Amino acid sequence: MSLINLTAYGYAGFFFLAGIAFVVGGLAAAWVLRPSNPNPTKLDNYECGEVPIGSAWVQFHVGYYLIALVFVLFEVEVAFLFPFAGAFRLWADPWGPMAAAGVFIGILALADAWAWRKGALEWL
Amino acid sequence: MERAELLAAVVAACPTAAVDAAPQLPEAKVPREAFRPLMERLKADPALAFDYPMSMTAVDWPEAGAITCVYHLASMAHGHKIVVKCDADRARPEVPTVSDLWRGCEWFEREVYDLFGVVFTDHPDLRRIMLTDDWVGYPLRKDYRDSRIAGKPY
Amino acid sequence: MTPAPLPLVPPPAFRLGAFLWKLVLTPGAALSGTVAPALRAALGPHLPPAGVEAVLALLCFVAMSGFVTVTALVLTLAERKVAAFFQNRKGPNRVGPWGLLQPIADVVKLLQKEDTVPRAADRPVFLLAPFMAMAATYMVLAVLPFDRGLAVTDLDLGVLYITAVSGLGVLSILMAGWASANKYSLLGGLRSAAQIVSYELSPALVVLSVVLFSGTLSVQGIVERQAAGWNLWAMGPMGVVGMLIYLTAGTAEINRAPFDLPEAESELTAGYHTEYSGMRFSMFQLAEFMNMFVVAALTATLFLGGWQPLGPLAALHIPGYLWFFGKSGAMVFVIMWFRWTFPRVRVDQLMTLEWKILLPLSFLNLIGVALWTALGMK
Amino acid sequence: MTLPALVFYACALGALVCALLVVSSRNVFHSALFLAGALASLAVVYLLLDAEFLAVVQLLIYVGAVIVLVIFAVMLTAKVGLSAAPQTNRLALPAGVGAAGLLVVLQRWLLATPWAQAQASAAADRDPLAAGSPNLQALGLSLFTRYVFPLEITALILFAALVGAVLIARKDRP
Amino acid sequence: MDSPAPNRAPQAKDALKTEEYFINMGPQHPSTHGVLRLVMRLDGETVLQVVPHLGYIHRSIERMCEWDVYPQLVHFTDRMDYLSAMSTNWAYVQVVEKALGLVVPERAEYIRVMVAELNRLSSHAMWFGAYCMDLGAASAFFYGFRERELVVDLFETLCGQRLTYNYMRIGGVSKDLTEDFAPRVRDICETFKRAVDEYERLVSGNVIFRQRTEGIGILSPEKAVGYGCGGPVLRGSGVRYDLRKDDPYSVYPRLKFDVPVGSRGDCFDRYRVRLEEMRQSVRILEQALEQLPGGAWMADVKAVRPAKGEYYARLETARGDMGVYFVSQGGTKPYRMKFRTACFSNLSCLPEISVGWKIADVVSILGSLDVVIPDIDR
Amino acid sequence: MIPGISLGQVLALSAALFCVGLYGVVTRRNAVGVLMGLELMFNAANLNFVAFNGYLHPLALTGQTYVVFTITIAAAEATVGLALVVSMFRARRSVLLEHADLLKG
Repeated sequence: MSLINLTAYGYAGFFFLAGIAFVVGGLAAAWVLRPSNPNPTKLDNYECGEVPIGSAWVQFHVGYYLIALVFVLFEVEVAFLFPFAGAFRLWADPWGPMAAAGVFIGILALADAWAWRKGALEWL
Repeated sequence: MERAELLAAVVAACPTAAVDAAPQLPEAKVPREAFRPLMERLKADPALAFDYPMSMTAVDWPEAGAITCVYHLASMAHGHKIVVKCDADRARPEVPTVSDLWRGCEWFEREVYDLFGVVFTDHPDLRRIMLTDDWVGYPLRKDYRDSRIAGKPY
Repeated sequence: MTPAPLPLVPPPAFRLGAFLWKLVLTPGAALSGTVAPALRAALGPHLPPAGVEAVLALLCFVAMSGFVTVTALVLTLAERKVAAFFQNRKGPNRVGPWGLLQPIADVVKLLQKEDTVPRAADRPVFLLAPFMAMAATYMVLAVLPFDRGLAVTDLDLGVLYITAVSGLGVLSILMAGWASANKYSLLGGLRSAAQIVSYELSPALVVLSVVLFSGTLSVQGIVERQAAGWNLWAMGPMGVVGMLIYLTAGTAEINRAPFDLPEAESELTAGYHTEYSGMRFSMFQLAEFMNMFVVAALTATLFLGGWQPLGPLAALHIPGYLWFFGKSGAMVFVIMWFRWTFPRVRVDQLMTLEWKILLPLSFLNLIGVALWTALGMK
Repeated sequence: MTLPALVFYACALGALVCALLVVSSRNVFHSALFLAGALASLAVVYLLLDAEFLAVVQLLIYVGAVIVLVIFAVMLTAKVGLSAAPQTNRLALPAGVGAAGLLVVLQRWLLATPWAQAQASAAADRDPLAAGSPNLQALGLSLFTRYVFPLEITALILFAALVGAVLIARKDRP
Repeated sequence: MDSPAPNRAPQAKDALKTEEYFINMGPQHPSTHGVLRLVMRLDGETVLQVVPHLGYIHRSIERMCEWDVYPQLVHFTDRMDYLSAMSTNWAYVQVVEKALGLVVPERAEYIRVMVAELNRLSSHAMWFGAYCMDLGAASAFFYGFRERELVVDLFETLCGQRLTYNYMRIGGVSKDLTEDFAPRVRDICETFKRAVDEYERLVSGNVIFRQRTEGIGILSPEKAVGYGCGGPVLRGSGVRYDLRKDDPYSVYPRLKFDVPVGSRGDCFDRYRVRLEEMRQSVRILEQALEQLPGGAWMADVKAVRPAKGEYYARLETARGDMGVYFVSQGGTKPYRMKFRTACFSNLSCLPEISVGWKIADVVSILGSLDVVIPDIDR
Repeated sequence: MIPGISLGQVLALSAALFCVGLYGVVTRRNAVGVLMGLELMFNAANLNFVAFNGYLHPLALTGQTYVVFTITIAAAEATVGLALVVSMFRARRSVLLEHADLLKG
């Protein structure tokens, strides 16, 4: 038998479907009421009333990517720290793990400081 | 600087200028060859120091066969003003640009180009400014007729 | 002639109030952790366990959808009324008394709007994006603790789950931004994604500090731990700092002003949902409103004791869900207050705020909480 | 069939279909979205396998972070996402055959192994550190005591990855 | 375009070159305040080039003026800078009066000064609201409008119009002041004194507002003069030049007021100059009310046939240097009429000062230039 | 462990994912696509760890601990890999791998 309460997660997973069902409901209601008179101009992309210059799918600036890159590494760090935080009160003597976590955070703080200095955190 | 002094200085700088102190603002009319040097002098000479482009436009004179470009300049430091005029040939209107001296003239000249068809030589960005790029004709010329408004202004 | 003495009958308004109060108290007592067991007991003999759970899940869905709809309606009206309050005007006041029916009129209008999909758009992705937005929001709503025992589900990893799932919303924004084939949308979507992911970090760290302090990840557990004192002060100065970080970063994570750059109308017209219309657009809007409520509710849950009453006021026996809604409402008001008073920050300033101020601050806060907890454990 | 089994089959199917679409879709952006779907399905499988922390971390890191990174990379190199040219190289057929062959071999091998026997002898080697604690607490207890060294190494790897990635991504023409 | 180097924003530093792309802001865009189109060439979010496209509402007013007799032309001027139409009216009638050698009754001059200053107040108040709106502070919009409403109401009783006043006449004004004019102006003065202080309190100190305006879009004094900028844009750059003092007209020499100037020429300086100008306008109004003489409000104008010649006159509108130039052939209609409007010149510096900033800053810079599109297009 | 599902079935899923990922890695012309195939393979491996842990040592967490580390490594791999893709795109204006002949000189 399961060690964890699958039912609880079942509800959470079900609510993913529930959200979708909600949108389906809303769109269905709108589908009954809404008009549909498309015309070529209406289906153009909005660009302040002008014909768009070039495709929108242009190649973007690397700055966005750098932000996401630093973010991924910090997200991993957060994922590591959650077990630490969860188990914190279970340790009779938390100083050892705290030191471990401190070193862990410290190394990544160095990484952050490096990225900061390198300007990876500068926006575009 | 008083009117007379001002115009004297202009004549000193450009002997071919026809000056006139009578009208509302002191006025100097210069031939096209002398135009650009005079303007440079007006800007650079510290005694004149015309640094402010008050206004710039053109007037069409079909009978005279000319489009007169009219420059109103002012000096912040001295507080004096002057009108400089330069005729462009109506058939082939060309006037040297002064947009490098007064950046504000860049758009003024574009407007004159747009509505009168005067070509400002060496202008960095001479495109129509008000009308669409494919507009035919120069609406502020006296002989401009548009089928949409012809004969009936309103 | 002296006027007749006033009869000692309470004025009608008071009687109405008392009646409503009773009406509120009754379901509160009934719902607190008793509905689900009662239903399980009642249905158990007739249905297989899976069937019971299916019925319960369906009920949860219906109840939550009702809740979402009502909350969205109330919040749209509240937003406009709050805006009006800050702007010296009356706000909606034509439809129904005091404009109370205005949101209904809005819904009717939105329902009648044509649903356009740009020709150049990546059609399937364009159509799917609102579903994703709403699904992510619903998944967070599943663990909100309205009262003791009154939540759709209580996960062992509750707050970690919230952190993870609220990150899914960014996918919908990227989908919408990409699929619209519009420059404003794409730029808005990219900005939004960068913003959301950045502002996921410091709330996560603040949540971590609360977890560390409470010793549990269950949302209900965190609220239970605050019976003695709300985390706001139980955690010492770190509580206040943590709450401020959480509220600020939360506001940014849900793209609300002053951090509403993705849809900054003075720059990008409407950001990633520029091309959306009618109901599809309103689903984004709805998700945004619900996210605002979620951030407010989580702030209340993590720091203000959730459904726990304020110490001395416990004697009043005000039902927990009223506390919850009261605190969440107050936080919602604060978030709206932000929106209607601050100018919008610029995108690089926004990133600077997160990466150079909030993130280091929340790390320090976490360390502070760890020390505080370790010292308090002895 | 039990409900968990049903969920497992559904997720396995979802993950497989999404994975196939990841490698076959012409639009890289779509591929990234399908990858998100496949990884999310796997998260559910983790959950079924009693790894609730991993399931949530899968959502947090893969779906919430790595996919965003992938999508940003797609957008940075966006023109490719639009090309109508085939996204597979000329190795498609041999690779397909090879992969399918490998799959068949693996499946035969896997299904021939007497797993039931192994399961029957499943070790009841309860981790003393994790005794009676939920999944995440147990992980925390072991990560920050027994696995401290790998943990710090991981931090260093992350550091190195950050430095490397930032340097590479920022570097101008080679 | 010459080198934009001196005006580059500090953030845009190293050569992370990616593909540049174009984005349209306008003609239908929330922050272009009308139908202006800016084509921006971007690298990421950094603006490499801005190309304004004008003329979307070009009505050829200058040509239309050639078809009408002089007294009929006043209403055209209403439709240029419609936010300070009193000043544009005045600019036109002033030049014709000069051409005619007409002496305007003193009362009319005082009335003109008062309505022009009132109009300056209303225009700046509206600008304040719109600028804050551009920066995302939606509420401030209503604060600006609240005060503007008083002025507009007053004008409505004065001349029947709220926006296009058509109040000035060649030789005076169309109607005398109403009975309640003086008390209402005093009331407006008091209100504005409080209002400007309130604006300062609400906005000037706001951190986000300061970050969005300070050091952004710096226009050096030399550039400002060279571009022919006028009004608050010129003075924001530190050039103490106000036509009311430096090229005096009407009864301004009899009125005491200061000319506020900025020091750096950034958006914040332009903002401060406008707020300070509102205070000065109140001062002028109070003095003008004190000095207001009785008598006629309209000169005895026989026929408007300016002598053959060319005339130029200018005055200070709310936006700057408005000049009117016309050529008369001695008839009842002008041969050529040219309006040199403040916004045309003020906008011309935009391409230069917005290079190197972010999209959001372009909005801020454009807002700080306070352009009225019909005034540009004419 | 999942009631009604044997370890073999879970491993079969893992093997299938691995093969699909492998196919993607070999055939994709687009470097981002290759990385996505790699992610699939990583996840197949993770699934193996979790499955063995769940079925054979349900009370210990060794496998899961391992997976926490592999997820980390995978994330690091993804960041560096995608950074390479971005860098390559800058250099070659293409992310097609046949254009990635930087080492050929």
